[in-house]
Amino acid sequence: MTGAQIIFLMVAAFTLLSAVMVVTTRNLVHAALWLVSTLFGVAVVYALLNANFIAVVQVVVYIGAIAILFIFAVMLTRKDMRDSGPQINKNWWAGALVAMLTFAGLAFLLSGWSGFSKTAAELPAGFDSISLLGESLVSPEAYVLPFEVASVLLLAALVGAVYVAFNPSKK
Amino acid sequence: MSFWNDPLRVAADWLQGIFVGWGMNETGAHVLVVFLGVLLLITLLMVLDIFLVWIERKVVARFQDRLGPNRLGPFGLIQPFADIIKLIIKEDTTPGDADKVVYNLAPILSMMSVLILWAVVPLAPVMLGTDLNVGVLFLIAAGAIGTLSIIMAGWASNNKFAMIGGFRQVAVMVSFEVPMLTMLLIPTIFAQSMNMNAIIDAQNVWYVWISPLGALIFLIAAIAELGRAPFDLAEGESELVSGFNIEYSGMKFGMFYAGELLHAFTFGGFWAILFFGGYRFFGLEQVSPFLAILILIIKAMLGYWVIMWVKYTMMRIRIDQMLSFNWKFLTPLSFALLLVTALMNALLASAPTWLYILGMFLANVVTGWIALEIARSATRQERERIEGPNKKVAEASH
Amino acid sequence: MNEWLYVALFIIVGLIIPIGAIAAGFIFGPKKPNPIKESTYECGIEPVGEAWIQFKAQYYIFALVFLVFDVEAVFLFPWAVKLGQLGLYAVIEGIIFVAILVVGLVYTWRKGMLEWA
Amino acid sequence: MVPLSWYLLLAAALFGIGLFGVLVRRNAIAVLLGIELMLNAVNINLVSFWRYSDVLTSMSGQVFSIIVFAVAAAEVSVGLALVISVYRRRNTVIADELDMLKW
Repeated sequence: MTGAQIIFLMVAAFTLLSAVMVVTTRNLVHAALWLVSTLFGVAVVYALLNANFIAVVQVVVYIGAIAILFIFAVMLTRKDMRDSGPQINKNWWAGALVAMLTFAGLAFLLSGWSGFSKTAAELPAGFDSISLLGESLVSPEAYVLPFEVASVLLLAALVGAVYVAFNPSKK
Repeated sequence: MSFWNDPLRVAADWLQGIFVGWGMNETGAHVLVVFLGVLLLITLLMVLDIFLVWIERKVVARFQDRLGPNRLGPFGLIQPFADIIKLIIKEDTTPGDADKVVYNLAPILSMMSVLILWAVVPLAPVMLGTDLNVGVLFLIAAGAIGTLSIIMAGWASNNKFAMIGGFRQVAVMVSFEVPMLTMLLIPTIFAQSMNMNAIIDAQNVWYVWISPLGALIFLIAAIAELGRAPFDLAEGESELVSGFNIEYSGMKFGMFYAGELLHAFTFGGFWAILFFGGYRFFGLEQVSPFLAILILIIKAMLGYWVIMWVKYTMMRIRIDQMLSFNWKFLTPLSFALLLVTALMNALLASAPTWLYILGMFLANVVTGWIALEIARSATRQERERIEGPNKKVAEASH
Repeated sequence: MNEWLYVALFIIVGLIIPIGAIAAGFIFGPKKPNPIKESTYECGIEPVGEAWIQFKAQYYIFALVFLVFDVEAVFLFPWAVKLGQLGLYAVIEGIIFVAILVVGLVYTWRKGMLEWA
Repeated sequence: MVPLSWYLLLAAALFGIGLFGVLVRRNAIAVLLGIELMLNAVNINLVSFWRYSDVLTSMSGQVFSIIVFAVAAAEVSVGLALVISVYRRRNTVIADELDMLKW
């Protein structure tokens, strides 16, 4: 077992443990904070994959914005955060079964695939992923249309969310 | 290669030799040496932080025509150490209703979010920061952890003032992050890199000359991000009795306090790196790394001094004014400036250097002037709407 | 990968130092808790009610607008890195991208959602 | 070196946990938390396929994962806005109790 593998296993264990806490914690603010630690673990996974930009964007967007939005939303919808009553459905075992089956099915499907245990090539020296990323985001042969459409999507989300959350007809 | 020219390399090689001599393998020895280096840097920063307390108190005293600490040691220099001892031997109370784990985690994360910023600071030509090709965004990522620590502190204290203070602070921090992100794009455009080392290398002309407005907006956003006056309504001593850190005492409060001061100094440093050439000063940085570090510290101190100057000159503004100022003025202005900069950069790409600098400078000045004129006419209309259109006429007839 | 190792070391040391400082405070400080000392501070009077209450919806709006512009800025970073080598068409793409989102800001503004009231 | 399978299994496990959260939690916000986990699992797959592909210079994997960030942001903002809106009208965020469309 090499150093990279040990680091990966530690990060994966941390991520999955936090993810389990996200779906089982009763207190929703705690669940949101566990989500933050899961997301941080995922960011470390991106860093292990040499995707520097994605890793740092994960922290900026998910931890810096989405997690904050979640915490705000929890505060806005709870008069008392120490919520009584069950947090989990009566038939939680069915959900657990479906989740297990999904994982087992995915693992089974993947294990039959030829590229399953592929190893990665070394990054070439001086490999500049950000510059390549910038090029593919704006070049007409690559992804300029998704780039602009993402802007439209964000606009639609902003307008929609503002309209839905604060419809003045109900005050 | 002597100690004078490259102290870090010499010391690292020497230490690595010792560790390898003890029977460690190369990689382990290297990691240990880097770990010790990081520990040394952060310890020095904490010592600097202690002196920042003294500097801050002395400067505010001078601004307010007082003497400041002057009893312990020469010029009161021992005073901050006495403060530290006081913080350590103070009883560390935890509110009974608090959420203990989150409550204790918040000050640690707050301090960490400041300390990790130094991972990307280039100290001298031979002491570059981590060669991270996303260095500029790293700044925002660390800030995200800081924001999170404040919301954690505010929520976990289970105190109304802490809650309101924490929420306000987070609302302000996230709002001003938009202009800050936009202004970070400007050095990125000029240097064609997000790497802090590359940004310093590319600054043959300080970026403050080609983007003075950008430097100004970055400073304003940084002050808001730091939560210092005039944007300090999270603490708002007179309204919220210290805000999010109200329930903290002893060293936990000390962590928030020290973190805030070091954060201000660090942002002074980033201001210097992004817009004032970092450690570069007319080639002096090549003489010795010690001189380069001194130049960087002086520049960072100047930036820190400007932040203090603003803090002790301006009064606190209300949260609605602050958010309006950000979303209705600063954010549109920073987008406009970004687009103007991008456009001018493309148009002047083949122009000689002096024309490029002049064009950029003028474009900035014109953008800022137009923005000010629009803001002025908008506020004039607002004033007339509130005071009534006839007020001026009535005053004139007196 | 190597560069993240340095960042990881900074994170580790950045956690050790504050934990050490707080631990020092814990070791050297007196520990005499009592219910009054541990009660929530409310300027000297007895705490009234619960602090974990429902909050103003306006906070959500600002976080929402921030989230959208945060993602937008993130999209612009690779664009900015490459801008110097790409010429005018990339600049125009960036202008379109920002302009579309500014429409959202204007909409929010016109709806009066940027007011703190 | 870590083989690709490890990353894929991590992503699959994360996806399963997220799915469990979506199916089982009663609070609508907690359901959205589960969806975030699933989106992250997808992103891990995209990035690891980029890293393990033979053509590293083709940035499709990273571009797609950035688009997923935008989608996640849009999803969260509209989803939480819906939750807040529903809470204002019905005074609950428990998904089981939001059964107006049943009748």
